[in-house]
Amino acid sequence: MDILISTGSSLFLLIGSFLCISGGLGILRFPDFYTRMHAVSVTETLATTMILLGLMLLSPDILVLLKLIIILLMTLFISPTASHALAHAAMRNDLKPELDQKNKDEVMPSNP
Amino acid sequence: MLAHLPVLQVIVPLLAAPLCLFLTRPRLAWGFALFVSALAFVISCILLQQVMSSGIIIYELGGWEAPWGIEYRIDPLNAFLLLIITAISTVVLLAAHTSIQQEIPRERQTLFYILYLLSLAGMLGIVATGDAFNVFVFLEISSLSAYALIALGKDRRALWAAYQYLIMGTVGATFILIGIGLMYQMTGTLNMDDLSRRLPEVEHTRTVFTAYAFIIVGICLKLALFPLHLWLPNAYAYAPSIVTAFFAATATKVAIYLLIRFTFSVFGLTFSFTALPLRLLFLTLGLVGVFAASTTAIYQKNVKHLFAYSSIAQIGYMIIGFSVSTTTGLMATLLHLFNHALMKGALFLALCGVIYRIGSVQLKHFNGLGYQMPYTMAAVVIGGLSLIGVPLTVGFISKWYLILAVIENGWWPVAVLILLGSLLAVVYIWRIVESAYFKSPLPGRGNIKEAPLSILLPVWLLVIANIYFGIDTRLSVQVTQAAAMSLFGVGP
Amino acid sequence: MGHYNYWIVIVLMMIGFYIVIAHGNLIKKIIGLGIFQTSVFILYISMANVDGGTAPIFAEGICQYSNPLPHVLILTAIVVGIATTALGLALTLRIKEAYGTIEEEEIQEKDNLDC
Amino acid sequence: MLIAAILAILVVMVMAFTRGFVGPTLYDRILAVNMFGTKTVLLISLLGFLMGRPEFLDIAIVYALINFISVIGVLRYSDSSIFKDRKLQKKIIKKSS
Amino acid sequence: MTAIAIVRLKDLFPLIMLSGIYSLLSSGFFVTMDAVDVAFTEAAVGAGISTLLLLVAITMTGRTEHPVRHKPILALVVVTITGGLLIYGTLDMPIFGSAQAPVHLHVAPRYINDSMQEVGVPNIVTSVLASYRGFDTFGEVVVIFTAGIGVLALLSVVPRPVTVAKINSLNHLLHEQHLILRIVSKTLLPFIMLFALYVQFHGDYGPGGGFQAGVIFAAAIILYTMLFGMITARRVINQSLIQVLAAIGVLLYGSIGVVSLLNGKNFLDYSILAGDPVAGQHLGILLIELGVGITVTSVMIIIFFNFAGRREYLQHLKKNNEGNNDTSC
Repeated sequence: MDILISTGSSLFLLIGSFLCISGGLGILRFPDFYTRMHAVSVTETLATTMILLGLMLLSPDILVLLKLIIILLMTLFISPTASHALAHAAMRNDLKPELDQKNKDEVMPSNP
Repeated sequence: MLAHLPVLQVIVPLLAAPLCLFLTRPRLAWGFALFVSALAFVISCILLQQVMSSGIIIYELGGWEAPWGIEYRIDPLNAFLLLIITAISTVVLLAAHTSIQQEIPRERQTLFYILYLLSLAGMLGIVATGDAFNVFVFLEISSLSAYALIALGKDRRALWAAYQYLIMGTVGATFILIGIGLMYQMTGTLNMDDLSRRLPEVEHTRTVFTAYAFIIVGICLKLALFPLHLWLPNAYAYAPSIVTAFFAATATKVAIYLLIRFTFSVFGLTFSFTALPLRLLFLTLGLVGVFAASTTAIYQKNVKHLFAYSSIAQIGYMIIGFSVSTTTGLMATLLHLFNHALMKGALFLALCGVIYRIGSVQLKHFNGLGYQMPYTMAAVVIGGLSLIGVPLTVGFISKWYLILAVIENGWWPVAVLILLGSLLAVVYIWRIVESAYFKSPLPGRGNIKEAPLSILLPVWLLVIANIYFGIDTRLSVQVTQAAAMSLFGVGP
Repeated sequence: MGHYNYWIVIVLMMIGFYIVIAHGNLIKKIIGLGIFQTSVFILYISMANVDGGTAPIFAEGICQYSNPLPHVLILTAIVVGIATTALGLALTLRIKEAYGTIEEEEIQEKDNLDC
Repeated sequence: MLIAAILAILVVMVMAFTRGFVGPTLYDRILAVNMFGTKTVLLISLLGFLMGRPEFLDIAIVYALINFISVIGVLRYSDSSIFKDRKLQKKIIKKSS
Repeated sequence: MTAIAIVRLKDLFPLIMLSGIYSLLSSGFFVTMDAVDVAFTEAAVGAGISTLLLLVAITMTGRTEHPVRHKPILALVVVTITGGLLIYGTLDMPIFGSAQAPVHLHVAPRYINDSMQEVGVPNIVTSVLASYRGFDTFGEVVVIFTAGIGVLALLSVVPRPVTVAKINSLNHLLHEQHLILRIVSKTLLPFIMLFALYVQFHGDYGPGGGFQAGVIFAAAIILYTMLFGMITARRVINQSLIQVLAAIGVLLYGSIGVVSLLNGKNFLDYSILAGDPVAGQHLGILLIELGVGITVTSVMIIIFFNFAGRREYLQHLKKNNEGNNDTSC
């Protein structure tokens, strides 16, 4: 049983780490804001879930488990919402998702 | 209840401040603040009397004994400082209502009194406590309220002055925090008394040396010692005049107190003056401060600026007395602390009256004022004479002891320089006297009445104190002597 | 080599301090002040650390705790820090309204004009 | 395994940090900060387990919350005129009144 | 980990985001250094509240920084001297992490060994904070209170009376912009508040306490304000009530001190509050933490409301003035 739990958690953690890294690569390597955001938000949710699941298997008592569940739920709520809001705001403020016109992306420090 | 006096001294104004928030009418808030301040004054009188008769009072907050809990430790030095602060605060508050009504919008007046009380409580806390970190906390209470108070000034430059003060003050406080941290790291304690016992074991280490340097620089920032004085003139000049009167008479005194406390009680004299060439450094800074600031004062067009620079010069005198570091020198510093509080309190309060009537303190507006506001200007003249150090005023007493101390030490040139510095004071005071009495009023100015009684009364209270303590020096000399002795009792 | 931690803290501290004195933008100064203070906090917390110790909350079977006192001091100092930041920002806002700028040099120029 | 996960997260934090550092747009920075925040949440939970004191998950919860609130704050205040979208606001006000 | 932060600071246009990251990083560092309470606070304050305040501030002041015209050589010299002095000072410090350092030998052992018997609270930080050095904490509450009053004195504006139509239009505007955000936040709000209460009363056993709880609670209300608009928030939370609460928190703390004073013990000696000294300590800590929580919550709200209110007021002024004096400052 113990072995099962520890292998399980290791597996989850491993997958989580891998997803994390791929998300990190995404944010670093993708060409424009929207694709970067895509990379981050997609991997992030799953990666967090995986890592937290891995930790849940390790948790020694019920309170810790509960807290982990709370964190997980909150992440599941918050992360997509934040991504949505971010994309929404970027869109409204005239940030076009075009690849060939990168120069347009510069945020203008316009202060009257 | 008598046993609890040390803590009551601080928490009475501290708890009165939030209570003040419930008093929406400014007049009520003023009355309450005045009452509280007077109460604090009474407490400090009793404390001083107790300390003088029965020695150091120790009060353990929370009932935990010293190095674990925080303790209040009242010796003659603190008791003396507490007395100065509460006395000045009470007198200044007497005049506050009239002046504040004119200078601050009505909806902010109550807030003003709250901040004033907090500032008062902060200063009292710094002075009363015997714990190094507690000093930092109360330092921040008093400084934060000071920034807000200064920013309440009418002129927009008040905001800028307050901001500069905030930056300088916070850097100073953070330096002190670093210093306290390093001290703590080497000794494992925060209690001043405990520190003074444990520091000698590690005093040769470079860490302690650094700690001392940081604390001194931090305090000097707060103190506005000569090269670090840049925030002071503007802060004093553009703050509401009541605030100027209060801070000019108390804030720098608290910083001097900290300097003395850390140098003499915590680090001990031998360490303080052997680790660094501090005596020489302070002496030079003090002297240069006196001359540079006095000379700048001569060229000021704004009388508040003028007196602010004169304050920096007076701080120079106190530092000279401090650098002599004999009993007499320290006595001179402490006497000057007391006396300077009286003179600057009187002078700035008088200016408060002038602002109330003519709305400006430009020197050119003083023309002919000597005949229109005779009592106020007479007060200014007497205060100015005291600043110069004419006999029969308090200024004379402290200068006398200062020169005595310097000569005792065989520093003849310094004594001559101090006298020369006083001559500079003659020049800038003369400029005010000249325009007030020997120039005709600016054309187009209507008839100006004397300042209202509520301002005039505290002004003359301070002026009379100026003369009284200039003639009858028993009280001040006795107390300062006891304080200086007690400091040297701790030292070598 | 046992002090490398302190050295990093000091470098951070000095960067914060440099921002405070060298930059002219008032908001930037306040950020710098924050960094300066936070670095001092790190200094305190570093000195509280004990090798092999854990957080100072009682638990069964643990005998080596970190020193709680610096933690307490820094809790207080953090509060003081946020109070200062808030007040400083409030002042900055008022300065912006009164002067129309938050650059140190421009404010000083305007002041000189006033005099 | 915990250590491996921590290392992975640290690497990702560095990546996110680089993105926040490089920009180029404001939103990239916000995105980076957001990602940084969630990774810190994970990091703290992992550290808690590593040190054997998993009670400290409270801190992770606070992180998650604060992270959310500050991202919202950034977005909310990025509506102000310095990020220019006054046109839209005016349009909506007109429509509703 | 801290090394990353150094790189960040070379950036010339980092402003708020990166200072938020710095805060996160340093609190991460605090966790690794076992200072959980501090990490907690730093996360909530540095990354949360102060970032928000800075944000609101830059929306009013503009976010471009003008290049500095004078040469910063003097500043560099000052910084180098200070830093050099500090490094010089570290040379004699005890080795990092050494258990033999004087710090760990003098005052602290008593806290670690005896506080369980004397105060009866598992979290040593809480017992030192609230009992052994309770007066420092009292000072800290007063500092926060001072900041609140100071901000009030500097920024407060009398809110303009608003018409129902205006509220509706604003509501509509916000609703259109932030629909999803509003729904998610509304769902989360009660949980955040619940969590704040948990932190408040669990501070004896785990990391947390009045200050952290206050900040979280205030953050919840700030979140609400941001998404539902100042006007709605003002109607939910009465401004003068909040001010009174700020004062009440301080007074609660102080009055507990006074109670022990009246009972013949020293100021803030809680052991008198119940028959058994340890129970008294526990009760005292609970009550003062409550006082801290109340003050911190209300002061944070006061500060934020006044910042945001000022912003609104300025926008209003600007709208009125548009056309006649746009450029003059």
